Amino acid sequence: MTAEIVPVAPAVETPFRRFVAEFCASRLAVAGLVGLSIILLVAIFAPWIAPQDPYDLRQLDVLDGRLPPLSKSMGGKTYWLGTDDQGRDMLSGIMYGLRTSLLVGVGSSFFAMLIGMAAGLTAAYVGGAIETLIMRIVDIQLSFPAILIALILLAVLGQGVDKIMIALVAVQWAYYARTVRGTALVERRKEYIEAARCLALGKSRIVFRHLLPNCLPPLIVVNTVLVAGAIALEATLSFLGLGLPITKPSLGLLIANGFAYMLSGKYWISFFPGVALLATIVCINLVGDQLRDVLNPRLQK
Amino acid sequence: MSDAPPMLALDGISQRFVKRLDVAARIANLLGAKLKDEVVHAVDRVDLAVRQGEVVGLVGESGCGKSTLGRIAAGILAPSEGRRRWRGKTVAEMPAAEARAVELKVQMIFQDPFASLNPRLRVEDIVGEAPAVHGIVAGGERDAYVAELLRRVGLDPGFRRRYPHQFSGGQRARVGIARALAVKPEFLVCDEAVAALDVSIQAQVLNLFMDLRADLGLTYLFISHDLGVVEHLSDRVAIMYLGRFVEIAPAEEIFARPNHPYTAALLAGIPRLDARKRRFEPVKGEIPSPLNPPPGCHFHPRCPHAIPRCRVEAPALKAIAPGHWSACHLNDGK
Amino acid sequence: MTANQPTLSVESLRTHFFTRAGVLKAVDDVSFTVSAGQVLGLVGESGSGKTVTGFSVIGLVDPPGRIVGGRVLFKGEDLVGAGEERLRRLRGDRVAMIFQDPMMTLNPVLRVDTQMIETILAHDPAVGRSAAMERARDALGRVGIPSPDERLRAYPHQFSGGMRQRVAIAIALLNRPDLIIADEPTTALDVTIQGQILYEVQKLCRETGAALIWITHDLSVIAGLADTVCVMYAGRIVESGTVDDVLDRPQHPYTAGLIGSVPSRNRRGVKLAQIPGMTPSLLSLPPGCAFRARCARADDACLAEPPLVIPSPGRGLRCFHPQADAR
Amino acid sequence: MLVYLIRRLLQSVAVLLVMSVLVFVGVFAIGDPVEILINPQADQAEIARARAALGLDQPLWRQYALFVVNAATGDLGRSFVHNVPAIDLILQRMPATLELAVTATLFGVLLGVPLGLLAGLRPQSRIGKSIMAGSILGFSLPTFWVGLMLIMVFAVQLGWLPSTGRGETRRVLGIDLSILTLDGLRHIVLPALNLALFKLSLVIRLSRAGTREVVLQDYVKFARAKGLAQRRVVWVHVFKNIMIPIVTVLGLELGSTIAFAVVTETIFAWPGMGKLIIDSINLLDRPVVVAYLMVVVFMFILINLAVDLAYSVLDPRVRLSEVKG
Repeated sequence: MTAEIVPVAPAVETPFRRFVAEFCASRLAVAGLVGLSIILLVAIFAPWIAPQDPYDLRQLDVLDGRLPPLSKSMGGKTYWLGTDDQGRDMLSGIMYGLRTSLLVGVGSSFFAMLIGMAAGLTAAYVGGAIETLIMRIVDIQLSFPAILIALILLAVLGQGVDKIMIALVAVQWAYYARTVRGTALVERRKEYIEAARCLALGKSRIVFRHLLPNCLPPLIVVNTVLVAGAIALEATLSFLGLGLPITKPSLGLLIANGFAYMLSGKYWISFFPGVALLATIVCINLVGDQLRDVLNPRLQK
Repeated sequence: MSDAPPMLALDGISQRFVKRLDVAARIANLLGAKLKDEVVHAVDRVDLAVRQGEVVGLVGESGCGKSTLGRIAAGILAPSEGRRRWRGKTVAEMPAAEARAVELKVQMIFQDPFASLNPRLRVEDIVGEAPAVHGIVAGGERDAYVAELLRRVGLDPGFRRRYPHQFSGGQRARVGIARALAVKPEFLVCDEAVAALDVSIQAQVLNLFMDLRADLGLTYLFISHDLGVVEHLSDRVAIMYLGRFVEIAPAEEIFARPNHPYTAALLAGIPRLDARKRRFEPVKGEIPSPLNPPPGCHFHPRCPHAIPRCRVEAPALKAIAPGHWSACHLNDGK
Repeated sequence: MTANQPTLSVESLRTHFFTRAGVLKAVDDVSFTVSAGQVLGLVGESGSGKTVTGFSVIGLVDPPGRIVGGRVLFKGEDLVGAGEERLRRLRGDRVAMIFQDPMMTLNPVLRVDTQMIETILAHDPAVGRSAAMERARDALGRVGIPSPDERLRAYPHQFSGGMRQRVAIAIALLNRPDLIIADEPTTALDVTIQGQILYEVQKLCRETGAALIWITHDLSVIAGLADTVCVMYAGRIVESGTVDDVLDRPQHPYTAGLIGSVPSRNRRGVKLAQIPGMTPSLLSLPPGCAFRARCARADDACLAEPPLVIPSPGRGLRCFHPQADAR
Repeated sequence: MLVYLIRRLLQSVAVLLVMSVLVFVGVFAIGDPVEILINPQADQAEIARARAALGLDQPLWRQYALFVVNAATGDLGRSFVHNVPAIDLILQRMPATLELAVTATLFGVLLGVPLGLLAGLRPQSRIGKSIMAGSILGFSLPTFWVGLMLIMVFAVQLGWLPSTGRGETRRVLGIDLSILTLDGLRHIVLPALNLALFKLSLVIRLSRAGTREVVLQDYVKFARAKGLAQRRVVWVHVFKNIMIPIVTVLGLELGSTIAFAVVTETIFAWPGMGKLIIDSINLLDRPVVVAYLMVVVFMFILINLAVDLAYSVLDPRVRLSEVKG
């Protein structure tokens, strides 16, 4: 025989639609998302939309150096945001710099996430001495400020895109590891994991199909914060002269480049790259902030 | 019938959770602090045998170790001591394939209808994953198999592509039951399986358990703090207090003639529909911490009939009538 | 104040929640009264609106919830229109509340004495600290907490769940309230501890003569404790009356179904008389009787809203097809 | 409590040892200082002599062992460049950095906690949303760029405040302080503001998040049900609970402020430890770098220890569970 069929509650809304609706409840967050999309597009398509190639020395004219915004070049072109000391169009420089900054920030956060996720999951699922070891390292590392660790590493490694990414990954993996382990420990104790074990499912199946997907939401939030942090940290290190080489100018380097001209009132060489950097970080943080509120189970009733 | 070994037997099962002193604590000890390892005896030398087709109820208050014992019975937790036997054979000594088959024969139904279902899987995957992995059902037949299981537990198979959060608490409990049934178990361990449900939904699920028992010939270990529920469903009832069994007897017997003072206190304490404007007369005292249980009989500080012997010697379970076992020194005087 | 004026009289109370997904009518046209020395049981399953009813009485409904209609007459004074300062003066003084989860109701970083004394001083600063401490010690003693002096200086986490609930009850009783609202205070506790709490509460109500509203999902607790009972379903009271009337002669099919769902001694191993289906979402309540979809007696008449009828003195019912005598 | 203290002390010593190895080995990899210090025309013998004089001819582990033994007596080596004990160089610069960091942190806390509390109590109000928007901005502004902008606006364009140095200092208990003179105050305003902006935003966000979670707790509702005044509910029941995470983070933040002062000191030419370390890295002055790191690590450990103690004082759950054990 069969038990009587119980009607299922009408699906009022899917989880995705609810997520979208809650996210859109904040106009600021939507603005941040739109801004971020534009910045990403500019960074990706910089070589096609920038007025000039700032790396191509043949396109530069030193006589055009340090022109204020909206000046005309010798060739009749308009420098919307002025030029730097080498006569480089600031607008183009910023577009290319954005590309470098985003590449370094997003790229290093991605690798840091992979390493941190593996370490955190291992610690949570294996436990014992391995967990103690991993978490001690994480604890120690997290009790020291990121900039200090990056500073030392760069002092040791030297300059270069790869070097700075290594430094950023080394700084950030611990945040991911701590987040993943924290969530995984909570999820691991839940009954659905016990149920999976009771059904004699394999260990890797339990970890990757049952445990991992449920650890992702807090990771997404941490990820936005850390991408913004990585971009800011890279800019700071480049500004201090320890980050990227002159041949690969990121936003931080552009700003540092303008520092010398600041006191003589030529503000635009530092100001506009700074605005671009600020806009990028603000947009990421706006999105991340709303994600944090929407995905936080403790604030949901 | 009585010669056959019990379906599932737990012999001398103990479960200890130990928190050892770390270096810092040992140094503190050198300085004069008197710290010891923290040992929790969650389950303390318990024997339990469940016969085929039987429903055994396991009753106790929070911290008495009933959930731990349930997890040991279901094979999720390995006991610190003791043997788990399936139809007479010790599971730990079986070859891997046979042990895995036994693992599937014993399934568990969980308490929390929210936490017990993976929120990121569709119902068809929650129910269909294990039978597909273990080759119980072929790939092409999985859909029909899941639909049949859902119908069996009273859910519309049309909703098998939905996620758990789209169901109510009672429906989730049904999904959990379908998931367990999917690997064709013979023995179900139900750990507070209806405790989180509303009264009207609880009745539906209890009825479903009774139907499944009748249709599939399932055997149950039914764990609950709710005496009413256990009384309704069980053939035999075991009462647990701080890691030990204090009384085991057929259900009718134990509710009619409770022997152990703790059982009597429990029965007196439960509110009943037919008892109006009664004066509640409670048993004294708190449930002691399992970290630091009282010596002798664990119940003696709260027991109205305690004698000096109860303070020093832990009473053993003794038969006081056919099938009726109780662990109380007072029975020796009779 | 006249002699037989009830302590609390709730009339057509409506509390709605204005959520993004729509208006949720948590409490919809609820009326009941409770007098000094009386125990009223408010019974319902989760989502029936019983807890919101309790909070509405003392004006503690958080946004997006709002009382949108009806009156809450406490000793003749309407609290729905009362200002926040007036409500604050009543809360904890004349009307006390006990919460469900004893692990969560006491502030973890404040000592028990602090949490008790502030309750006295908030309403009568003239008492003075030492006199307040004396009263706090007394109150702990009265709810059966051994060595109250020592316990006063402890923090909540040093108490067990049952002990914390006793502390919460002692706090509720500190200012000798006229009305106590207890929201599932024993649900989170063990059976033997629940028995102890029920015993204390019964004793204290008899001693102080306070009116008590006991909110619970457990009909059996109500059977042993209450004088009158209101059964809530989907934000409405569907049946009310004395405990004997309602439990022995339920007329609403929901009440009857609920009673049939409770496993009891006489019906071992027999299938329970379950109610089919499930509680409807309060967001999308169809018009008419909310129980219609689960009711065996429902017909086209039930498409209209059942009005409140008084089948006999002291009883209330919302049903077009009452059962003459169930059981 | 005793166990807790012992555990923390053991951990601190372990961290100190591990960090000393890492720092030492790490810094060893920075270029060869001899190449900078010695005249490029110098012959092999001269270079070897210089190496021996600096102790660089010894194997790494012996250099480390010597370093640890000396460090225990307070000797962290001599600066290659300045030829004075490295520790003296650092201690001489430390008050300036500490003054800056403490001023900035105080500024962040005293302003941030009330603002965060307000935003947490009224998350949907206009003021709550404005505070949050402001804090996101402050959180996102890169410190070094804000420093530049401050200089540009207040020093270059308006000419109100000086942009470099400490100004006039006054000696108190053997320590030079800027905040005690008017000129010094004028000098510290911009760098302190620059350094505080990020702290301020962080404290606001922490307090707001804490408040939002605490106000949902049953004990807050119970406090209201007891008839307590709103003032008492907020400043006793809510405030005490949010202070626990805030104090923890603040201690750590004081540490990171000291580290982050590197940036601010560079921009404002503030003569603190941060400027020293950047200069030393560029000059490959190995003993100074090592000494700086060891001093900072030591300060961090002290701060962490203080935070843990403060935490256990604030949170009775931690304090008592350890006492009982």
